[in-house]
Amino acid sequence: MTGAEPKVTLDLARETGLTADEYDRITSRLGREPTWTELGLFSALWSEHCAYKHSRVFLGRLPTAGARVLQGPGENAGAIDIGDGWAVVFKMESHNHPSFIEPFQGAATGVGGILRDIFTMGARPIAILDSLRFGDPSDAKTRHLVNGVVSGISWYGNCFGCPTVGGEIAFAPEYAGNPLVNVMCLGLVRADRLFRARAEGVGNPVFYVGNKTGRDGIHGATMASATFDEHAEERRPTVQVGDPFTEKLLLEACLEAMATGAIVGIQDMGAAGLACCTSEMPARSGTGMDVDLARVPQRETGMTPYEILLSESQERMLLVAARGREEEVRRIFAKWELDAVEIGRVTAGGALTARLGGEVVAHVPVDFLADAPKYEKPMAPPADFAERQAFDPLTLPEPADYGTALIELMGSPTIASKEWASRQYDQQVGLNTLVLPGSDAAVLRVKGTSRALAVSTDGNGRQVFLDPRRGAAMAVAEAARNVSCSGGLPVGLTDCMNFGSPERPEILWQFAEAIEGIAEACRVLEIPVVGGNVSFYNETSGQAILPTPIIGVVGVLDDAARRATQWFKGAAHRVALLGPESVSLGGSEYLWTAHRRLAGCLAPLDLEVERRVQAAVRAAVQAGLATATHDCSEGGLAVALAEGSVTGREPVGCEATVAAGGRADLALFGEGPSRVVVAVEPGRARGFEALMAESAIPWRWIGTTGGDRLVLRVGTRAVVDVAVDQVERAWRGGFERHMA
Amino acid sequence: MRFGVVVFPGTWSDCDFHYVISEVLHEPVRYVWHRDRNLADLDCVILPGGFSYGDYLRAGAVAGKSPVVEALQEFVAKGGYVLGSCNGFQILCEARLLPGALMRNECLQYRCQPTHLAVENVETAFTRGLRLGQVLTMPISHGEGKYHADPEPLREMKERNQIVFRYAEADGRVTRAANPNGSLENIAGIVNPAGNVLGLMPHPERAAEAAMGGTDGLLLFQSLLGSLVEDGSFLKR
Amino acid sequence: MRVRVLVRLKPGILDVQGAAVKRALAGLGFAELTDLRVGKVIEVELDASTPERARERVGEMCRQLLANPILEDYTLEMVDDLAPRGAVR
Amino acid sequence: MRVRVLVRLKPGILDVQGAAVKRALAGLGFAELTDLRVGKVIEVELDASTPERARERVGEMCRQLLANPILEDYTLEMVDDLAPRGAVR
Ligand SMILES: Nc1ncnc2c1ncn2[C@@H]1O[C@H](COP(=O)(O)OP(=O)(O)O)[C@@H](O)[C@H]1O
Ligand SMILES: [Mg+2]
Repeated sequence: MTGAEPKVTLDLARETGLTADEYDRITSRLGREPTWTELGLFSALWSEHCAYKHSRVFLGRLPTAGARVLQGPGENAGAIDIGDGWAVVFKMESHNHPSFIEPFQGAATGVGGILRDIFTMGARPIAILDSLRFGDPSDAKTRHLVNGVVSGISWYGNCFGCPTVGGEIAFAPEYAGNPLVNVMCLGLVRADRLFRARAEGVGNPVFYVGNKTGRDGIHGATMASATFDEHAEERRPTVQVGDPFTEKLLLEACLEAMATGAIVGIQDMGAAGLACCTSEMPARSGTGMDVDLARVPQRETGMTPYEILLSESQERMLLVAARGREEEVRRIFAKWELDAVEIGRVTAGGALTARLGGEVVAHVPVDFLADAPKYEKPMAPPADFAERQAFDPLTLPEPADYGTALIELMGSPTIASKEWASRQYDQQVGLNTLVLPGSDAAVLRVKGTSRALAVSTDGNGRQVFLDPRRGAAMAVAEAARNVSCSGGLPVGLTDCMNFGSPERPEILWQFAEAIEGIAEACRVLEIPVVGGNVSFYNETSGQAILPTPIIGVVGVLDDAARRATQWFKGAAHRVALLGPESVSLGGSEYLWTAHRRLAGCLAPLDLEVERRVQAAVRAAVQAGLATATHDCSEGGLAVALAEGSVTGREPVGCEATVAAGGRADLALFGEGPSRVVVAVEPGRARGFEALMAESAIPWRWIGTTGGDRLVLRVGTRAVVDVAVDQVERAWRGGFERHMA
Repeated sequence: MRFGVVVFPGTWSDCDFHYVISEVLHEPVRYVWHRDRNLADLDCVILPGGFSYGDYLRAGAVAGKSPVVEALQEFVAKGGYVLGSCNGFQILCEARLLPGALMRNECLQYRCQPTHLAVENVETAFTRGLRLGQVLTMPISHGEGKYHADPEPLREMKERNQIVFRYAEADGRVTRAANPNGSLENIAGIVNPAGNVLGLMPHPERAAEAAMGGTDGLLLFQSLLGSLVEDGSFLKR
Repeated sequence: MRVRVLVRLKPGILDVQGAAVKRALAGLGFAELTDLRVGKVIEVELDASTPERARERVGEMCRQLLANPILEDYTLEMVDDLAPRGAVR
Repeated sequence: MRVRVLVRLKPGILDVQGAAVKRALAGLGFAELTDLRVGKVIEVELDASTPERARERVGEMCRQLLANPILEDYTLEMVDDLAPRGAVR
């Protein structure tokens, strides 16, 4: 084997991120020391990022089955049958570490990666959502990150030609040293034309397609599996650069080639690049692969086998074609001006054999590479867990003026309008977007059918921090509620689990609890999890981020015309509040904005009530009884009503009685699950009442729309009485003010 | 009337135009590959939006040299209709089928948002069905839409009534605040002197169905379809 | 043969990007800055028999594609070596 | 005092712009082209007592803002006159 390469020792293995136990396992299974190239394969494929070493034992708890599920976790993306012969394919991915190092390219390549996950399944991407978390925007470094990330997403998504239709941007100091960039993508494909990342058929040719391989991103997977420290700068040269134009060509060429029937299987070269594809694809099919690295198109000279296998250059795919149809494949890729080079064959015997010209540089069983050790590390709740929960927010003083408090909350960066970001994204290409960014969920029609899809991403790190299990369940409930408010029946879910280091017992505990919460919510709400992503090691110098599971829920509207948006449409509509009374200031946006506290208990979550409330909202929308529906999330009922008033094109005032008595801050700004504001035309009020009675949920009329003021009462006392214009200005300018 | 929708590597509004022409207007339409020079069967060629060749040098620069755009010169000379929207407008300017050039938005950011357009010329094939001063609503979606022309060409354009659309307020006033990209004199769309080549930054295909938020974009097509009827009888339809 | 092409906005055309960079630098305390303009540098390597011939062909590239004469000027410079000399990394 | 800053992608970093322009020029028949890279030129005019001082300050601007150290290298050149010499208009 290659003489110039370092001799592999335990110390060297440690440097690449493997443990002594793992190294032992490798030498005993191989019966020898691995070569330098083989060591590279193990270090990448057994990294946390690729192998889910610390999370696999927990992920098995998530419910993944359902009548509509065409593809659950384990492939490039999940797929759900939406009727009329169509399937929706979707997945969410994180690109947190690369985005911190180079915000523009990190976020851009994050978009590129998730797009490829979707079109390798045979689906044409129709929508992107971006879920972002940053530190305090009053900090210049954070603004630089926000700017870079948003413009990177904008550049890649716009140039590629997929609309960005939703997402969230939230701020908390815990993300200052480790921002989150999670991107979700949805695509459409005929249900019987799904492709998978398989290497079937011994003797079939293996093609490399797309951009040439350079030294970029080598050890990206390992980087995503380490925390940041003062040496982060030294890891910088591993940054990859995105090329959305080539990606667009790759999309068109792949879909065209797939349509010919000449493609057997296909996988995106994402984390751990060629190494990952050449081992995972045959491992899924019980085959092997024999590839000649010398044939891999290269951008740089003198690349070693190690570098070629581990490069994370973007916009590349590995595909297995049907033998005898090589010419067809070459012709289609040539039409799109792309490299398509046959680099090897599918083999029997279950081994990955990598050569450089004549010389074998790696020869390892693929099942072994694909089967990293699983860990069950110790876990324990954080020491101050009970103490934080014991805090009673009602020991804090009430605001001096509730109108001012509401206006401050509406203008706080997390709640204020994110138009500054969304207007930098194309939102309409493809002519599917029926509801643009700005409502509870985006709605996309499915052309050629009467149907539409609704989609939303949600996740509240403060709530998960205070109570991982309930907080994570609430994230599922909220994402599903957003979809239901738009009129969609939630049918599938993807998640992105952003946590600190799993090697710390309290972080692993947060993770395990969060998974339990998600699993429980999914079971009761009957939403299968069809894909997801785990991003550990989100910490800088020992300071972990808030534990942040981001949940993406996709729903189906059978009749695209029966949909709802969150803003009030006119005067004199009656306003109802659906759902339970109970709310809490624990972990609320208000508690942070007004008091800079992160403590307290979350409101209870009754998933059975949640399910019924969502069913009732959907029924109201489908019956055409609701002119607006909006769930209560950050900022509580007061913010939900204020958003109903000011987030539409024309502001519409509102007058409502939010509680019979008690502390007004709790009634106005307390947060709790399963609560939805619905506006109903006066003539439809009887019909609505009848529907609610059937639904067996708690609900009540609380007010009326109209006028140019927002008036909120507790009992008979008008605690808020402000001009809607003023609220609108605060909300529209609240975020942009920071970015100007 | 037969339409052709040009596809460059990196084009993305091609499918949207195709959809609107075939599914909303029910007119015959085919895709035209960028290497294709044969336009003989077409009455109107659409240059759609997107990022042709990634727009990596200047928006529309590389596409402006493509075989299909070369073939357009003759097609236009013979009176064929050409509509370039967004990247298509940029390509028409790069190919000198229209005067001027499009530069990076003054805000230095991409902009996707609804705009109002004041109609200033109703003599073109694409605007015959409109009223002078009428206000249309259509979205924009671009990073390089700031129109520029030197003073002399601008004077000539005005003399020949080549400015077709300007960004305006909802009530038709042409104001600085209504200008989304810093465009010279709020110019959003222009036509060649002969009136058969229209370039505009907004996306008419995104304003062709009520469900998509409006139908003002259809008016351009309906004007064009009517143009084929010599007496303009479509206006009475 | 190596030729360096500098493409810059014509005088009189507002350089918005340059102005933004200038503002940002002023904000960082570079008060001595009086002007700043941003353009493109395109470094071309080509086979040519003579430097004159190389210059001629690159000029042709500029006229056909690299610069838009409505907005931009260009200058050509012959360079021995386009590898960043004394580059700071 | 006038200083010209050339900002280029570091060797090894994919130059998507350069690759696309190169392909386009090849398509236009410039077969002699062997390599092409695209970068930025930033022309800075500033008050400084000496050329050394000017160079020092512009270097500082590069480190703080003009170049992205993760992706780009930069070189500084002193120029007498930044008006495009021999510019083609
Ligand atoms: N980064 C973003 N990109 C696109 N749209 C966004 C982004 N952030 C927020 N939005 C949109 O703004 C609206 C409000 O966001 P948010 O307050 O997070 O909603 P919710 O409370 O319903 O979760 C949603 O329609 C969302 O899709
Ligand atoms: Mg919501």
